[in-house]
Order: sequence, then C-alpha cells, then structure tokens
Amino acid sequence: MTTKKKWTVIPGFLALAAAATLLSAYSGASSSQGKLVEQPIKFIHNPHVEKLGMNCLYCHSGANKAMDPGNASVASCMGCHTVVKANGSEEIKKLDEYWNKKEPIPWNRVHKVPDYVQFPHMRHVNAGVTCQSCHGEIQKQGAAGVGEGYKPVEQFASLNMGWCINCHVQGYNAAEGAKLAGLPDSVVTALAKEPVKKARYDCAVCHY
Amino acid sequence: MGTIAQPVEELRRPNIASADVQLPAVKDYEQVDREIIATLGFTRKWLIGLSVSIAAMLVGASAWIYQIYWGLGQAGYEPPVMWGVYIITFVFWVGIGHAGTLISAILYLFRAGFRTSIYRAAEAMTVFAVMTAGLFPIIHIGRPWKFFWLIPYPNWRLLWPNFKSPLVWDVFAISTYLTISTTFLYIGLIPDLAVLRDRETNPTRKRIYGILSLGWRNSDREWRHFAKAYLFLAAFSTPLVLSVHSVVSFDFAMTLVPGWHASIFPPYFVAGAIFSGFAMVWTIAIPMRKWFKLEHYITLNHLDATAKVVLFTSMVVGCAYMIEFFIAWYSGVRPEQEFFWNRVFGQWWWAAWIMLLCNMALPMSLWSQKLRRNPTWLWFLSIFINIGMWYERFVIVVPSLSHEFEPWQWGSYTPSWVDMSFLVGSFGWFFMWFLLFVKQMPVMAIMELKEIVVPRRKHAVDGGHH
Amino acid sequence: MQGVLGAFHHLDTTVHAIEELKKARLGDVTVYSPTIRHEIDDAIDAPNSVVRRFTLVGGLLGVSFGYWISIWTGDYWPLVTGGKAIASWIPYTIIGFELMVLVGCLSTVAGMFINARIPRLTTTVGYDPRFSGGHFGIFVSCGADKAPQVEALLQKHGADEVRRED
Amino acid sequence: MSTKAGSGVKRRDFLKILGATGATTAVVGCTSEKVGKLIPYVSSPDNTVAGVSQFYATTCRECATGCGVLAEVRDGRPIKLEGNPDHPVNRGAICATGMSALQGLYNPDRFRQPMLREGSELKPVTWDRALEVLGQKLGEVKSRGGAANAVFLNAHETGSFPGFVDQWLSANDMPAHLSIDTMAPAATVAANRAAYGVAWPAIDFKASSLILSFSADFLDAWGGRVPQQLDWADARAQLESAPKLVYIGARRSLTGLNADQWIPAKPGSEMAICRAILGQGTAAEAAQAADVAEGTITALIAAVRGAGSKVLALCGMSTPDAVECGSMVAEINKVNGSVGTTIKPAQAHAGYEGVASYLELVDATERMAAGNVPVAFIRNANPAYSMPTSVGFAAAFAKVGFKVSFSIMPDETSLLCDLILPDNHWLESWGDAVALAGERSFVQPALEPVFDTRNAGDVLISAARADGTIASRFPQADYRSWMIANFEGGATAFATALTKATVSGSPVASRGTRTAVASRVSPAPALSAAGEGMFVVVYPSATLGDGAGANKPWLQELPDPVTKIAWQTWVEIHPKAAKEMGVREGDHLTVKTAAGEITAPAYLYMGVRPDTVAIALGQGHTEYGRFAKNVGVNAYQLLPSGWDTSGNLALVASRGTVTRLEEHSQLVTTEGSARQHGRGIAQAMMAAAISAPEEEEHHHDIPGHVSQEFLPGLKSPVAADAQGEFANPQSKDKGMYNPEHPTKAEARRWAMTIDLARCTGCSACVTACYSENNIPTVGAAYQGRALSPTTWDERPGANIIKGREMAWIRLERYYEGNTNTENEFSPDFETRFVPMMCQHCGNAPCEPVCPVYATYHSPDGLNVQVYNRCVGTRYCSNNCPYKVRYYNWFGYGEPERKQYAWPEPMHWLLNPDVTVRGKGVMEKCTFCVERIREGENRARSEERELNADEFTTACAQACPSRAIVFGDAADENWSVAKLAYDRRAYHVFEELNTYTAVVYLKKVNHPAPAASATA
Repeated sequence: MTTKKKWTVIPGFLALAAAATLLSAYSGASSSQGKLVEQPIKFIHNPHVEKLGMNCLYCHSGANKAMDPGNASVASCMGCHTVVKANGSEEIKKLDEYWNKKEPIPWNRVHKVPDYVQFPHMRHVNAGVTCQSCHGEIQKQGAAGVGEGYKPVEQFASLNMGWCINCHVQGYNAAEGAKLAGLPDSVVTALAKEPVKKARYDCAVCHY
Repeated sequence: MGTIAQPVEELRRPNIASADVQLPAVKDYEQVDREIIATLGFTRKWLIGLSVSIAAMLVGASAWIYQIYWGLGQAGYEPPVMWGVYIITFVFWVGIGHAGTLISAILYLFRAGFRTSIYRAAEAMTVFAVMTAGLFPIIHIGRPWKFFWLIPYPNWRLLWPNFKSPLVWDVFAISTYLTISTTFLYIGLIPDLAVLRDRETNPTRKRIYGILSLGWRNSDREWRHFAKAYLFLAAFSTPLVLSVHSVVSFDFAMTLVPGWHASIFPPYFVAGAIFSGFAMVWTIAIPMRKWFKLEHYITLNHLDATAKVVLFTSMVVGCAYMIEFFIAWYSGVRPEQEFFWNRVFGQWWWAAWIMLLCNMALPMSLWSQKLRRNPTWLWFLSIFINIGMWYERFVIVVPSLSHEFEPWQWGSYTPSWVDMSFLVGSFGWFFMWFLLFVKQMPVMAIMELKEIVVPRRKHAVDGGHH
Repeated sequence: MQGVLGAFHHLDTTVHAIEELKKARLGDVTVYSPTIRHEIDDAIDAPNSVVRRFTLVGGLLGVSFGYWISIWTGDYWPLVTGGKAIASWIPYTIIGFELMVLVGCLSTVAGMFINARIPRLTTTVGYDPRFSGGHFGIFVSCGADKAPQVEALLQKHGADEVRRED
Repeated sequence: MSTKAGSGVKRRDFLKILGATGATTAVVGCTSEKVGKLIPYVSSPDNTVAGVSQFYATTCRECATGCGVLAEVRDGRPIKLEGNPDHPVNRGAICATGMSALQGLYNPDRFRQPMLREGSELKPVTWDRALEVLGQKLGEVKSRGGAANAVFLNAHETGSFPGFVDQWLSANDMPAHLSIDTMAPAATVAANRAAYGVAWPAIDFKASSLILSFSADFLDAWGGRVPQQLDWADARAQLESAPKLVYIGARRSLTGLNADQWIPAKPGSEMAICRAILGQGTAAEAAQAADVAEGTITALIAAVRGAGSKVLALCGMSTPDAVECGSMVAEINKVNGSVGTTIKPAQAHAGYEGVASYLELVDATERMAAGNVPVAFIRNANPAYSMPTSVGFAAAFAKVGFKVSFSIMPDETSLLCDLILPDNHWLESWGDAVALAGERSFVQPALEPVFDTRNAGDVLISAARADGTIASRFPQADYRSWMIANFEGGATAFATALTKATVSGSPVASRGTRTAVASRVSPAPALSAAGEGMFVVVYPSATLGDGAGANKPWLQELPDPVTKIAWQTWVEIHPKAAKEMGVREGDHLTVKTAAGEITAPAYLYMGVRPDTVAIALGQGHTEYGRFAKNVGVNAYQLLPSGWDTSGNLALVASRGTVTRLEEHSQLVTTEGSARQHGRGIAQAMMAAAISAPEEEEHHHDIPGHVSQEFLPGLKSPVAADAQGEFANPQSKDKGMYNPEHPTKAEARRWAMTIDLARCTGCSACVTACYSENNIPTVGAAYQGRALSPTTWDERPGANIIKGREMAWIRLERYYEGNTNTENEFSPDFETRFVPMMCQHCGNAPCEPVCPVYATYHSPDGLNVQVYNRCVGTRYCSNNCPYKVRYYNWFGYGEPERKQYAWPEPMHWLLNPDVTVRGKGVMEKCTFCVERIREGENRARSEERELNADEFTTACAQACPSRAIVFGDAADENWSVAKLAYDRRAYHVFEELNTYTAVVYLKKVNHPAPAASATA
C-alpha cells in the first residue's frame, strides 16, 4: 500500500537536532575558549619568561598571596625598561608614554570568571597547580615577536564550571601541569607517582 | 471463535456504550457527519469572542514582559506570602485540566455512556487548561529565563535538578500530563480528521486535514490497533490523572506550613480538581450545545449524569474541608489551631466563606433532579463553582503563608494590577485556544457517536441492542 | 495495488460479504468502516493487536529510566538537602511513575503507528471517502484473474458500487 | 581642577588621581568590576596586594563618643567600618550610626565641588575661584571692621580642630566658634559638672546592684552608647548578681524596655520622686505627682536604701527642670555613697567638652536676625533644621552678609549659604579626637577624596596664607603638617601614633574662650501637672539621632529598635488613649503645641503614658539628599524655643492637643505580631531558676512541644542529620558526607550562640550585616513598585510596607504580659529581643524543596544559598519556619533599574567578596561564608589550621552587647562550642526537628526591684 517510507526521515531529523543541542550544551558551546583579545601594548611573555627566566610572580605578585593575581604596575615595568629599549621597539615606546603620562595601562581582560565566582588564586598556586594548567603554555606566548604572526594571550581553558569541577573531583594531575609548564622530565616523572590532589566541590567553596 | 456463524442481526454492543444514555434523535451516520461538520466555519459571534480572548491574552502577555523587565516586585507579593495569584491560578487551571482526561479515560474504562458526547470538548479543555497552567510556574519564578534548569539535561555545569523537590515532580507530572492528554486528544481525533478530510471541499483545508489525519483510512487493521492503543492510553491516563493533582498537592503537603502540611491533600485535591473540571465542562458545554444546536447530542440525561459526579465530588471536597478543621483541633498543635481559626474568622474570612458556600453549600441543590436537569441553573452553578474553586486555592495558599510559625513575620497580601492582568490573560489564552479549536475540529467524537448510533441494516430486526 | 473495491451501505450485508470472502480466499481483504463495529471485528477475526507489547516495554523502560536518572544524578553530585538520603526511593517513585506513563504512552502510540502503518502519505488507492461517512467498504487485493469473481461476490451481497483498482 | 556639576568622579579619573599623587592609599584594577579591563597600578604602594583588605585605624566622628574604628580598605576604597578592638572606648564594638558613616562618605548627594551663589542658584566653581571669593569677602569684612561679629558654627568635635579653628578665627580677629551638638545631653552635662565636676563621669554598671534611670537612655542616644552598652551587657551577664534597672519616665525607651521595672512617672514629676527618695518629701506626694501607685514609690525608696553604695542613679531628662532634677539624682548617688563606686568622676569621658549651649546659638541667631553678622561659617552643623522652628534660624541666617559652608552635605543650612567649600568626609581627613581625658586617637584618611573636596583645615590655611597680614601665623602648607608640627615627637612619632588606637596626650591648641551669653528671654516654664492637653515627649531617634543620620539609607532602613518603624515619623500613643479617641494604628494625628504643629500617623505603644504622646526627632528634612528629603516630619516644629536653667533646649517642655484626622497611612513597620503566641521564640527564665534543678522549668509553656531532651550537639534524634554525630568519635553515625575526603570540611560545624541576657535590641548587628553582605536598602521613595502602568508607589518605605525589607538579621521585639492594653494602662510588661537570622538547620526544611539545589547543606554545616543557581521559586522561603529568606523583588543591584540601591558612588562600599544579587533571586544569612573562606585561605597560606575564635561574623563583630558568638561547634576550643551547652541554651522551634546551628541562651529576668507590696 505504501510505496516509500519517506516518513522515517522526520524522526531522524528530530533526533539529530536533539543530539546537536545536547552536544552543544554539554561541550560548553557558550564558553569563550580560544578568545584572542587585542591589547593596548603587544606584550610578549616568551622573552620575559623563557629568555630571562623571570618568575610569574615577578609581575603577578598576588598569585600566591591573594584571590587576585594582580598585574605589574607601570613602575615595575619601567624598572627594567628605562634601560631595556630593545632597539627602539614601538611597544616599549608605548609603555614609555603611559609612564610619562602616569597612567595605568588599560589591559583587556582575557581570563575572566563571572562575578558570582570567587576564585582564590593563592589556594591553587600554593597547592602546586602550575599557571599553565589553566592559562596554557603562556611561556610560549609571543615567541613569534610583535610583528607578523603575533598572537596575543589566548583564553586557554573554557573556564566553564564543568571544567573547574572536573579537576576538583577527579583531582589535579601534577605531572601534566608540570609538563605544560615546561619543567624538566625528571620532575614530571617524579610527580607522576604522586597521588592526584582533590579539592572540595561544595558549591559554597566558590559561590557566595 | 464461532462468531462467523452468529446472525448479524443481533447487534453487538459498541465498546463504550452503556445503554443508559442514548441518542434517540440521531438516526444515522450521515446525520452525525452533517450536524457535527455544521458546527465548523467562522461566524461573527465567534470572531468577536476570539478577538476578546486574544485581547485578554495580550493583556497578560504585556504584563509578563513588564514583569520580566522590572522584577517580580510588580506583583502583589508581600513576604511572607511568597506565593500568590500565580500559584493559585496555576492550581486552578491544573484542576480544570482534570475533567477532560477523567472523562475520556476513566469513564472510558468504566464504560460510562454519557461520556461520548462530551469527552472531546472536555479533552480539548484539558489540553488548553494544562497549557495555561503550565505557563504559571514559569511566570511565577524570579528568573524565568532559567526555567530550563528544572529539566534534567546533560550540561557543562554537571548539575542536575533536585529530584526530591516537589517542584521537579511538578515539572514531570505536568509535562507528562500535557504530553499524554495532547496525545490522547490527537489519537482520538485522527478518525474524525479523516471524516473532515473526506467531507471537505476547500482544497487547502482538505490538504491540512489530510496531513493531520495521517492518511487514516478506516481500515480494519487501523481500527484494531487504534482500539488497543486507545485502551492502553486510557489505562495509563487513569492513574496519571490521579497522580497529577496529587503531585500538585505535594507542593503544599510536603512542606511544614500550617494549613499545607496535611496528608489528606492528595485525595482532597484530586476530588477538587474533578469537581472544578466538571464545572468548567458545564461552563463550556452548556452554551455550546445551545449555540451549536447539539441539544440532542448532549441531552438532559447527560447533564444529569455529570451533575451527579459534581454532587459527589462536592461532598468529598466538603468532607476534606471539615477533616482539616477536625485534625487541626484534634492535633493540639497550637500554630495549626491558630491558623485554622484564622482561616475562617481571620483576615480572609470572606474568602473561606466564599469557598464553603460555592463548593459545599450550593452544589447541594443537585440533590434535586429538577435542578440537575436545568441547564441554566447548572451553568450558573458552574460559574459559582469556578469562583469557589479559585478561592479554595486562595484560601490554601495565602492565609497559610501569611500566618506561619513565626508571629513576627505574619503578614498580609493584596494582589496588584499585574497579578490581575495575568489572571485575565490566562482566561484569554485558554479561550483563544478553545475557540480556535471548536471551529477547526469536531467538538464531538464523530467516530464514537457513530459507534452508538444504530447502523443501517438491510434486514433489520426490531429491537437491535435497545 | 491491484484489487477490487466494494462499497456497502448496510452493516449486515458487509458482514456477510466479509465472511464469504474469507471462505473464498480470493485475496487479502481490507474492510473499511466509519466506526468500530464488533460485528465486523468478529467477521474478520483478526489476531489480538501487538500494541500491548509496546506498552509493556515502554512502561518498563520509563520506570527504570525514572529511577535511574534520579538516583544517578543524586549520587553524581551528592548534595545533602534537609538531611535526607541522597537516593531517597520514595520521592523518586514519583519520577519513576511519571516516566513510566510518559514513555509507556508514547511507545503505545508508536506501536499503534507502526502496526497500523500510519502516517501514510496517500489514501487514494483502495479507498473511498464514503468510508469515513456512512458506507462500509471491502477491498480485496487480487489480480485481474480473480477480479470478476470478487466483483460478483460483492455484488451478490448488495454492494452499492463495485470498482476495480489498479 | 574643574568638574562639571552633577558629573561624578569617573573611575578612571579616580585611578589617575591616586596614581599621580602616590598617596599611602591607592587603587588597583577592577578586580570585581564587570568591565573587561585589568587596570594595574601606575606604581604600586607598599604592602598592598590587590584583592586583600588593609585596615586603617581611625576614629569615628559620627557622634561625640569617639570610638576607635578600623576602616577595611580594599583596592583603595573603604568597604566596611569595624570597631577597633584596641581602642579603650569601644573595645571592638561599633554601632549602626558609626558603620553608616560609609554611606555619608559615598553619599551620592554630597557636594561634589565648591559652589558659589549666583542669584538664587548655587553654581559649581573651581577651588581657585572659590578661594579667591573667600579671600575677597574676608578682606571686605575685615576692612569694614565686622570681623568681631563673625559667627563660626562647627559640628561638635574634640581634638585639635576646634583649637585650630579658634586660632584661625582669632588671627582674623573673629570670636571663637560655637561647637554645635544637638545630640549632647546638655542638661545631664550641666548637672554632672555641678555635682561631680566633670561633664561625663564613667559609669560602672558592673559595680552596681540597682540602677535608677530617670529617662537616661544609655542604650539609645544618651551619652556614649557603645561603651555604655558594652558595660551594661557585661554587668547583666552576671545573671543572678546582675544589676537591676528601674526606668523612670513617661515613655519607655529602648533602655526602658531593657529595664526590670518601669515607673511611668508623669513628665515633670521626677523631682518629686527624687525628693521622696532623698527623704525631702513623702512617698504619697511623689506618687500623686507622678501618677503612680504609692506602694511603688515606697518600694523604690526601700530598694534604694537597701542597695547602699551599689546604687547607680542616672538622669537623662530634658525637661525645663532637668538640671535641677539631675543635681538631685546626683545627690542620690552622693547620699548612698556610690560616687567613686558606680559613678567615677575620676575617669571622665571627654566627648562633651566644649559643646556650645543652645542659648549661645539662640544668641547668635538673634544677632543674625538683627543684621549684625557680616559673615558666617557653617561646618556640618545644621541649625536650619535642628533648632526649634520657632527660633527662626533660617530667616535670621538669611540676613547674614556672606555665608560660607564647609559642610559635606547639601543640608538645609548649607543650601542657604553663598559659598560652599565642601570639606572632606572624616574618612578622607586628617584629624584627632579626645574621647577619654588624656587619651588622643587619630583620624586618618582611608582613601583619597571621593569628590573634588578639600579638608576644611587646608582651606582655612590657604585662606590665611593668602592674606599677607596673617600668613606668617600659618607656616604649614596644610592641616596635616600643622598637626604634625603641633605633635610631640614630630613626624616620626606621628606616623607611629597613627597605627595605634590611642596615644596619651592632649591637643596642643586649645579652644578659644567664648563670651558668656546673658539670657534675654525667660527660660521655658516648668511642666505643670495641672495643665491642659497631653504631654508631648520629643526624643532623639536611636537610629537617626537628631536628623544627621537621615541621609544614610542604612539608618533609614534600620527599624527603630522600639517601634520597629523605618522611613517615617510616627506619633506614639497609648492604646487606651487611642481607643478613647477612636484612633486606629496609622490614623493621622495632629499634635499641636504653642510652638507649632505636626501631623503623623499614630503608633499604638503600650510603653507610653496614656496622657502622653511621644515623637522622635530625625525626619522631616526638606533638603539633605534624596534619602532624607521629604521623609516624615520634623518634630523640632513642635518645640517651644525655651530652655532649661543651663541654657539648653528642653525637648520635653510642652503640652499639646492631639486630634485625629480622617487620613490614614500604613506604618512602615517590620513588625508582624508583637506577641509570641506561646511559640517559644524568645524564651526567658527567672534569675533564681538558674541554679535551680533543671527539671523544674522545661518548655511547659509551648503547646504542642515535643518533649525531648535538649541536644545542643545539634544532632537530630529523628532524621539523619547531615553531619552525623561529629562530636563523638565513638559514634558510628558519621553523617552523610565522605569523612575520607582530603579536605576534612565535614569536621567542622559552624554555629552561633546568641545570649538574650546580653542582647539589648540595639540593632547594630543589622547594619553590620547590611554593610558586610551588600544587602540592598529598599525603602527609598524611588524604589517602590508600580501601582498602575503609569504611577509608582512613591511613599518612603513603600517596599517595607509590602514586607520586602532585606535584613538578613532582624531584631524581633516580643512583648509578654499586658494583654488588655486598650482598656487599661499597666507599666508591667516585659520585652524580649531576639536577633533572628538563618538558623542553618541541620535538617533544613528549605533545602529539599528547591528544585535546582540552589540551597543545600554544606559539609561544614552551612545552609548554603547559591545565588547564581537560584531560579526564584521562593519555595524555600515558604517552607522556612523562621522566615529568614529574602527575595530580590526588583533589580536592586542593577544600575539601569530605578530601584538600584547603590546610586553612584554608593556602590563603592560594596564588599567585593560577596556577590551582589540580581533580581529574582533568594538570599539570606550565610554565616558570613566569605569570612570563613577568607579565614581558611589565610590559614592555608600560612600552612596552619584555623585558630579558635580566629574570626567572626559581621554581626558578632559589631555587637556592642557581645551577645553573638560565632564559631566551630565541633571544635571545643572555640567559645561557641562551650556556650552551646549552656544551661540556658535552646533552639527556636525545636519541635520542628530542624536542628538549628543557632543556639539561643534564654533571657534572664529579675523580679521588679521596686515591686509594690500591694500590687
């Protein structure tokens, strides 16, 4: 009686749409992971960190003391850059301008959790979580210089709640964090033997 | 089976029909088709009614936009009365939504003959009432744009709803109920849609009915599975009907609020729902049978039968009222006692007395057969019952919350114009759907009417199944 | 589909025609009736519908999913509320029940659709609009060879109209 | 620097200013701002870590008490004021008024720059221009020889500034300034001076056994309320041996409600009672004059005699004979030998030194009215509002040649001025104060000025330096340098002193001497017992004072501790009198005295004599910013201009007629029912029962109470409590949490005890909570709801009338006894105050009903509310028996909505550690979870466990009664763990099996000390 079973297509489409919705919801489609933001000065982490071996805490001095990691004051930039001019780099000239005007540099935020999330940097840093675990291989940022191929700091992680919770519940894998941070292999292998560090996953740890 | 040898002259009883409610004025199948199809098509009065409903609906819709912009403070909430008109109206409409499925499912299983003529309208009423009710939980929450958090779906927060919360039960109960009653309505409609398709001359409408009827052909195979599916749907809907209002009553009964925390709530709410649902059926069906000239389908016998249901449920509800007072007295719990005293003689004494008058006293008139068979009286009574049942929910929600354990936080409540806009809007929304329905779809189940009409026979034997 | 279609105006003649057609075994018989009549059911004497199995399976699936999702999600992120057990089976019964009804009903409908072969895209072959009104119909699926025989049989039983379909 | 009128200081400008000036305080980036910017310092100040609070010790200037406060500064902005634990005056406690100073600092209606009158309008000008005009006008005045007639009205303060001003004035040949403090209990001060030789001797409640308070409202607004309350609560905490308080006055104030007995003496009859006590009159005469039972007076006399040197008699009256009466009260102390025991003149409080008398102010007004004053300076004093209208200050002031204001707020007086030179708020200023004689405490800026304002001292110095003739007398560039120059030890010692609560020593500069004023008008006539009409008792509000607090929404929102009314003026009338007049609560009453009349809604109060009406000061501003303007009525309009024998204004000086109007308004009250209906919320026991065997009193007054043993261990006997028997290592009940979890959070059980024997109902905790937890105030006239699509409810307190106040902690005030008040007047009723906040139930009814887990029980015992998860069903609130959940009906936290609670720059006081809740979200007490987390983080950073009593909640921190104790009940080292097992402990609604984490300790009642044998 029926010639073709065309109708089977309809539930097929419905199932596909439902699957797509669920997948996007689950994978955190609303996150801004991978966001690149132009900055007032094309800062490059790479020479500071890899070449000069500066510790992250030199500029982000609150990271092991406060909720907020903080950012270098213009004065502390000028501590070196009154001398270091990198062959008259345009970017350092911009820094000079801010310093001369006594104005702070209006950096654009890259990693931002919502206002209702209280994120204590020091608890994480002091627990041995490497910066790179959340911020990616920040030491490589700007390796290409400020010219062609310059890439500003990128939002490395999704910063979704699921992403946070995953680490709190499953535990922090110190070896992986160390690998991202570019620590020597001996350290990585040593850390791999350590048990993972778990944290509280109570809502009121972060939300209040 | 040896049925083949059975003389066909002895008509088998149809699935539904008990012999008690017959339609003597309906002679044959063609008459059913003709008279039911005659109810379709636009009329001036209908258009006016529809416009009024849409206007009322728009009042509610604009109130909603307004409320979302400013916040729920625009409603009349007055802590500690944190629930108000929205929840009252929600329970009211859920209650209304009980008659349809009760009639179509429970009475189907009980083989109550009077259901045939009224069940389609009642079922449509159910669907639209539940659609109306379903809006109110969303309207009433503070962040309606986050409503989907009540639904379990995998998400990147790794969070799920709290299945211990009566509100989540509500989500499940109401959405299941809406789905099932819509399905039930639609499944029953399929053969009738085929009738409309086959009688329709306008090609566009014919096409639409054609699509909606899913290619139904009245074949034996279709009927066989249809009958079985219908039976199971009815069997499932029966406990569902009872569960839905029980679950709604859990919203109250699961708390420890004096006046809410009562184990009698589920049966009490179900009875009340059936009571109010039947009243709403009258409100709709009595004018309809007159305007659509369907008095010989919905006969006085039908009304009489429904009136008996109303009388019975009224007594159940009244009994529940009395039991609440008794338990409060008997328990010796002071907050409970004070609350119930306050319910009847306190700030909202008038609401309690409206409730008692409309739901307990007036329906007692139905002991009189004369009044049971008087459509005008029944219609006015239905309006009183609707009002009474709205106030019943008012009496449950508002005075209880305003008079809880902590005397320092005793308060009052006055609905605002925004609350009232939603109440008006809910009626607009409901009647908009209902009016749209009655002019596009048969308000009575053609197929089931045909089932109880005596079929044409060449060699008829007098008596038939009478 | 090839066959012969007969339209009847009376229930008793339809029933007699069906009975005779079944005996004659001239081809698959499809009966159309505006409503359910047990006389016709009896004459066809078809096996019981399998829809009930769909119902059973659907209901069982629903109830198990209901309990499972509420217990699993509770346990997945164990937040204590009101000092109540994480997996409280009594409240979860409500979820189980509602999902049993929901899935049970939907699978019943699916069962009906699958078994009754709806939705179908066309009704034109072997169907007549009168069958949804006041007429009964009998369609016998048969080749041209048996068609005259069927026509004769149908006409004998008082069909209003008999026509061949192809 | 010029800023346009009305334009606020932009955040960026603010940053720039700070960076450029490199001040000790500076600002970092928007760590908590929504903008996607990350602003670093230009150069980072020492010891500052972004997002970590620093505390600056300074001294509160909101009243004369001079409490030491710590300003919690986060990223350059003070976000909270707390009591300085090292300060000898307030020992860590703080009152609501003090905490609300922040709202004065960040008040959106403050003068934002200097202004100059052009015609009828004040126009913004630059500082240069303003100073130029000032110099020019000063020159004119001096050249015309009018300097001697200049008037400088300064809001009263102690410390160096008064001396500095007088130096400046004398350099300009101007007379010494008048130090205005309308809140100072001037009659008491005068009587004290006469009797004890000091303005304010120390009061030792602990040493006393019987306290007689003649309207001495030492818990409301009389004297230094924080130190007095601390001492009072400590004394009362002695329970059985606590001093008993007899309150004598026509109106039962908050102090009166804390008394063990109230003798409702007629206003003006107190002298007769004193005479009877001193044996100079008979009890019968006194009883007749006071209209009380003779037996009561006889018993009172006996009680005073019996108490001997442990009597403490205090007089805080404000009647025309208040000074005489005060002297007689002092005589009672002397006769009983309690001077030196309970009253200690040797340890005087110095806060009221130098206050100008009301008579001096009247004299200045009269000179102004006569057109003799060429120039007047006003600094934060507001006589156009806070003087009896009948004096006619505003009209007189208008006749002054040139009027200069240094006030920070556009109040009634400043707006009459010609030149506005807005001073810095004290939180932006340098200064000092002398609270205790010989002890100096400093005021230092906690932030750079919010607006384009300048310290008045700096302005006066620049004015002087601009004038060649006197420039040499002011060699320092600014007031701070002047202070350092006058500080013993110089800059180094000064810097050290700043970090200390107090240093010994006195300001070098002393006040100038003022010429005595001769009385030209006769003083107010004494109140006669036989007069016509009702007694009109006007009293300073416990929350708003004499009106200075009215511009701060926290204080407006804080319900009056006695009447529980906010954002309104009310007339207190006894229910019996009201019934006779046919007055229902809220009916408008017109009170008319010889001086004027006011109309306000009636509040039926059984704590006022039936022949008396009482009205609080503080409201009825016609200016003073959006929060004060047009709220209530000004009771100063009722006051006759007469004064008492010390030349001070008598507030209780007249009789008036009271008439009922047809109008009715709803009272803006937070009170539901004032009776407990036997529900055991506020429980009490007799002092004698404390040592009695426990069985004797056990819940028998709670009907429906489930008889069970009190289990202070917070473990439920019925349901599975989430935390199991954490306190018992032997128990197998480990609760519902994973005890193996590495964080060990479930080992803690945060809990609180509230001692009702200490609590006075002062409500400081309420404001502390508002401040700490970013609770929006909702009562301002602009925050109401729509009454129709086109009209809004613009009544002040409209939301509170709708019960929508947001106080996470509220002070419930329940009455016991006196149920027939409308037919009978009886002074014998008891009042119980209960601070009520989220009880953090072990089996919380709110939790399981939430469909989205927005509220749940955390392993460390908190009932958590997750704002960002909340969808706003309000189901939790319905199911909360304590009704302590509050809902955001409007977008109080959304700047784009009209109900926004923190109009710029008020949002600067928001605590960045606490989420500002959006609309449609439920909120409630969190036990200051942000402080718990901060403490845990700190302990973790220092690699240690939390120390016992390491931190506490905001309410407990502020509480001047020390009634609230917070901590970990599962750790016996915390104080709370011991207190929870106190003999007096109980849970509210124990019968509901909620197993609360808040344990109340029963109030302790004492028999009336002067109970009449016949009564």
